Amino acid sequence: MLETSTLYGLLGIILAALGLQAAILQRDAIRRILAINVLGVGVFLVFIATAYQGADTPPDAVPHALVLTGIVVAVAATALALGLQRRLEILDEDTDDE
Amino acid sequence: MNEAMALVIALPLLGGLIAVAWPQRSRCIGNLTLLLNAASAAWLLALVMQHGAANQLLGGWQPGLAIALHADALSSSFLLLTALVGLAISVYATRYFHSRQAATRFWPLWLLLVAALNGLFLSADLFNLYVTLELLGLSAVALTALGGKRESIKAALRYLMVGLLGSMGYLGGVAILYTAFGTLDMQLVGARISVSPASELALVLMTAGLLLKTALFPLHFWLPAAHSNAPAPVSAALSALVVKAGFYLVLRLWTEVFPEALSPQGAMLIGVLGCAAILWGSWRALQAERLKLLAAYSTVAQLGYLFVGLALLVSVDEGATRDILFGAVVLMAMTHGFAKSSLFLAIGVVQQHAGHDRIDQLDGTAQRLPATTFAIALAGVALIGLPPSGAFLGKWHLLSTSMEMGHWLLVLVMGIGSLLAAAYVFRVLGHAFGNVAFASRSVNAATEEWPALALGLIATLILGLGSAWLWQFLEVVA
Amino acid sequence: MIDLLSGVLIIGGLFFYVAGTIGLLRLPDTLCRLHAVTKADNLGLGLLAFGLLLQLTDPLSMLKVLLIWILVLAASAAGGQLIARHVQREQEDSS
Amino acid sequence: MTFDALLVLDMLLATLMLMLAIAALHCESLRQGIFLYIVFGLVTALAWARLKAPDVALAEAAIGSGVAGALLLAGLRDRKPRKQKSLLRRPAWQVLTVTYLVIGLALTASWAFLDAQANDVGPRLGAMVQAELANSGVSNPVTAVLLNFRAYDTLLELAVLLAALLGVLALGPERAAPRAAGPVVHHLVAWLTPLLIVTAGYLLWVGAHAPGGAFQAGALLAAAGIVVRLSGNPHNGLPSGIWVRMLAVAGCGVFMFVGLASMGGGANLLQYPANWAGTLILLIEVFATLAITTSLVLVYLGGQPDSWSSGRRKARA
Repeated sequence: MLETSTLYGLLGIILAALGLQAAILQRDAIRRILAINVLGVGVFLVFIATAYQGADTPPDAVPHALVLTGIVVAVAATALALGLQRRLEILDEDTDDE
Repeated sequence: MNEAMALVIALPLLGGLIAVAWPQRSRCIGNLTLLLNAASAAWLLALVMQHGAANQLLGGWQPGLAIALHADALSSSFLLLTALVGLAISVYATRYFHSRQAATRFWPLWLLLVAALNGLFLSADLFNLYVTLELLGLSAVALTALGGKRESIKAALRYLMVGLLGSMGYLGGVAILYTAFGTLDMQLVGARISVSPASELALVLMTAGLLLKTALFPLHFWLPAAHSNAPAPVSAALSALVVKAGFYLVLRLWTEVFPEALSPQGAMLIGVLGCAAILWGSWRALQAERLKLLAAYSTVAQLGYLFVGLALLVSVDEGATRDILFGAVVLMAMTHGFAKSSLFLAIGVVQQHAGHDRIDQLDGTAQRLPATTFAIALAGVALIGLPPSGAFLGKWHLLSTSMEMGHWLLVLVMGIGSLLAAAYVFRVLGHAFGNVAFASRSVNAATEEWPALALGLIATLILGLGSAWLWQFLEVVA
Repeated sequence: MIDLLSGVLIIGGLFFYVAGTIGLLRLPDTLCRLHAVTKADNLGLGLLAFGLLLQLTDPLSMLKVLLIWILVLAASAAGGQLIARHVQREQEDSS
Repeated sequence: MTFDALLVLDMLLATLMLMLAIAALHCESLRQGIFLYIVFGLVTALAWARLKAPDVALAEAAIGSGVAGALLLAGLRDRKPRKQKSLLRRPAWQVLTVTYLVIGLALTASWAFLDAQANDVGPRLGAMVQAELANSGVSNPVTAVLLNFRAYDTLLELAVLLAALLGVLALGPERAAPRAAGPVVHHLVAWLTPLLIVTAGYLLWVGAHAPGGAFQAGALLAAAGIVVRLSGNPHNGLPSGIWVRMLAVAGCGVFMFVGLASMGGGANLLQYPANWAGTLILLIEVFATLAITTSLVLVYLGGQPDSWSSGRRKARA
C-alpha cells in the first residue's frame, strides 16, 4: 500500500519538476515568477510529507516551521521580482515615447 | 566568544534597522556600523586564534534542536575579509551616493547585505543557511537595481530569478537530507551521512544551486550583466564578497558534510568547469570594451581558479599537502576579494572623473588620477598572480600540486589563464599610462581614491607577505 | 435520527454544488454562469453548513460554522456583483 | 474502510494539484494562469491540512495564495496592453532538451526520496521538540520552533522581508491607487476590515497553543490593508513618516533586542530566561505581526508612497 507521506513526497517532486521546467522555458517574467512559486510549493511539499508520520502520531513540527519561513521568503522574493518587472515596464514606456 | 559571535551578527542588522528608521543619518550610521563590525570581526578572529574553533547553540537548546553558530579559522577569515572590504566600500560609498535619496536607499540594504554575509559565514545549520542565502540574494538584487538604468533593472531581475532557482535547488537538497538523516545541523548530518542515492542527489542539488549563485562556468551567464551594471560600490561588493559566499558554502559542504558522498568524477567535473571558466572568463575579459565588463569577466575566470583548487583539494588525502592546498584556496579567495573590490572601486573613480569606462579612451588617466591608476596596477598584480601578491603563492601551490599529481593539462590551463590575465591587465594599464598632450592637472580626492588603494595594498603586499601566518592559523585552528 | 437528517442535508448541499458547477461549465455566457454558480452554491453551502451544525455540540465551533456561512455569502455576493459590473462595462464598451 | 476513503481523497487532491499547476503554468492567458495559481494555492492549503500541518495551511491560504495572488494580479495590471503577447515559443529542441533533463532529474529525485525514506535514523527533531515543548513557553509546537527553538531563522526571515520591502521602495514611486469601487464593495470592506482585524488578533493570541501565530495574523492584517486599498481608498491604514518606518523595522528590532538582552549572565544568543519565555514570545509576535503587515501592504503598493519619507511633510513642491 502506498504510504501517505510517500505519495505527497512524490507529488512534491513532480510539482517541483513542473515548476523548474516552466521557469527555464518561459520567457515572460511574471510567468517565470509563477513557475518559481510552483517549484517552491513542490519543495515545501517534500518537507511536509517528511513531517507526516501517520494518522495517530503527531507530525514533526520542525519542517512545518521551515515551510512557514519558506512561504514568507517566497512572497518577499515575488514582491521584489514584480517590483522590478514594474519598473522595467515604466522604463520601456519612457524609451518608447522618445 | 558567544558575545563576539552575537555582535558580528547583530551589529550590521541593527545598523540596518536604525538606518531605515532614521534615514537622515544613514551615512553616519552606516560608516559607524562598518567600523564597529570590523572591530568585532577582528575580535572574533583573535578569540578563535586564542581559544580555537567554537560552537554556539542559539537559545541554549541541545545540538540538533538549536541552530548552531560555528566560528573557526575559515569562517573568521572570511568574516574579516567581509569586514575590511566592507569598510573600504563604505568609505567610498559615502562619496559615491552623495544625494540624500541615493544614500537613504543604499545604506539600509548595504547593511542588510553585510548582515547576511556575516550570518552565512557563521551559520552551521543547513536551513538557516538557506535563509541567509535569500537575505543575501534579495539585498544584492535590490542593490544592483539601484543603478536605475534599464540595463541595471533588467540585470537585477535576471539575477533575482537565477538566485531563486539556485536557492530552490539548495533547499531541495536540504529537504532530501532531512528526510534521510532527520537533522539540519551540518556536523550531525556530516556524522550520519553515508553513500546512498539520497546523499548523492542532495550533494548534486545543493552544489548545483550554489554553483548557479557562484556563477561557475557555464552557469555564469547572468554575472557579467549584473556586476557591470550595478553602481561601483555595489559591483565591488558583488564580485568580492557575494559570489565568495557561495564558494565558501560549497567548500564547507564538500569538506565537512559530504566528504563521504563525493566521487572522484564529481571533483573532476568541477575541475574541468573551473578550467573552462579560467579560459573563457579571461578571454572575454581581454575582449571587453568597458572596464567594468572586463572586471566582471575577470571574476568569472578567478572563480575558476578557486574551483580548480577545490577539485584538487578534495582529491588529495588528508595530510600536509591537503592542508597546504586548503590554505592556498583560502588565500586565493581572500586575495581576489581584496583585489577585485579594489579594481571595481578604482574603476568607479575613473568612471566618475572621465564620465565613461571605455578602455580605449582611457589615455591620460595615469596623469589625472595617479593614485587610482596605481590601485588598478596593484589589483592587476594580484589578478595575474605576480609576486608578492597572495594569489602568487596560492597559484604556486596549485601548480606544484597539479604537477605532483601529473595533471599537466591543469598546469597548461593555469599558465594560459595567467598570460591572458596579464594581457588584459596590461591592456588597461597601457591605455591608462598613454600620454595625452592636453592632460588636465592631477586630481587628488582622498576619500574617493584611498579605499581602492588600501584594498589593493592588502591584496598585493599584506596577504602576500603575511600568508605564512594565514596558513598557520588555518592549520592550527582547523 | 440527527445523523440521518444531517446526512440528507449534506448530500443535498453537494447536489446543489454539482448543479452549480455543471451550470458554470455548460451555460453560454458569463452572466448566466454567474447566476448558476452564485444561486446554487449559496443554497448548497447553506444546506452543508446546516447539516454540519447538527453534528456539532460545542457552541464555539457552531459559531465558527455560522461565521463561515455568513462570510462566504457576503464574499460571493460582492464578488458576483463585481463580475457582473465588469461584464456590463465590457458590453457597453464593445457596443 | 476509512483508510481507503482517505486514499481516494489523497488521489483526488494530488490529481487536482497537478492539473491546476500545469494549467496555471501553461495556459494561454496569463490572467487565467494567475487565477488558477490562486486556486492551486487554496487546494495546496487543503493538502497541508490533510498532512496535519494546519499552521502551514493557514499561511499558505493567506500568504502563498492570497497575498502572492494579489501581488501577481497587480503585476499583471502594470503590463501595458500591447505587451500582452501570448506565450513566446521556444524552439522545439530547447523544449525537448529541458523537458527530458527535468524528467530525468525528477526520476532521480523520486528514487533518492524513496531511498531517503527507507533510511531509518531513529527519532527526528520532532521528538526533541515534543520533549522540550514544556520548557519553550508555548504549547503549539510550531510556534515553539518558530519563536524559540529556531527563533534565529525567524529573525533573519523578518530581515528578508525587510530587504524585499526596501528593494521595492527603492524602485520609485508607488502605483496609482485603483479607482473607487461601487457601493456593494464599499460596504463589504467597511464591515470586513474590522472583522479581519479581530480575526488577526485572535490568530495571534491563539498561536501560543493552537494553529495560528504572527505570520498568519500579519498576513490577514495585510489582506485587510490590501482590500482597503483595492476598494479605491487612497489610504492603506498605515501611519506615515517615522511611524511607518518604525513599524517596518519593529519586528526584527524587538526580536534582536530580546535576543541580545537574554544574553545577560553568560547565556547564548536568544536564550530566553525560562519563566519569561511565554511573555517574551508574545511580545516578539506582536511586533512581528505589525512588521509583517506593514511590509506586505507596502510591497503591494509597488513603490515608495509619499507617506514613507515625509515625517513632518516637508512641502517641496
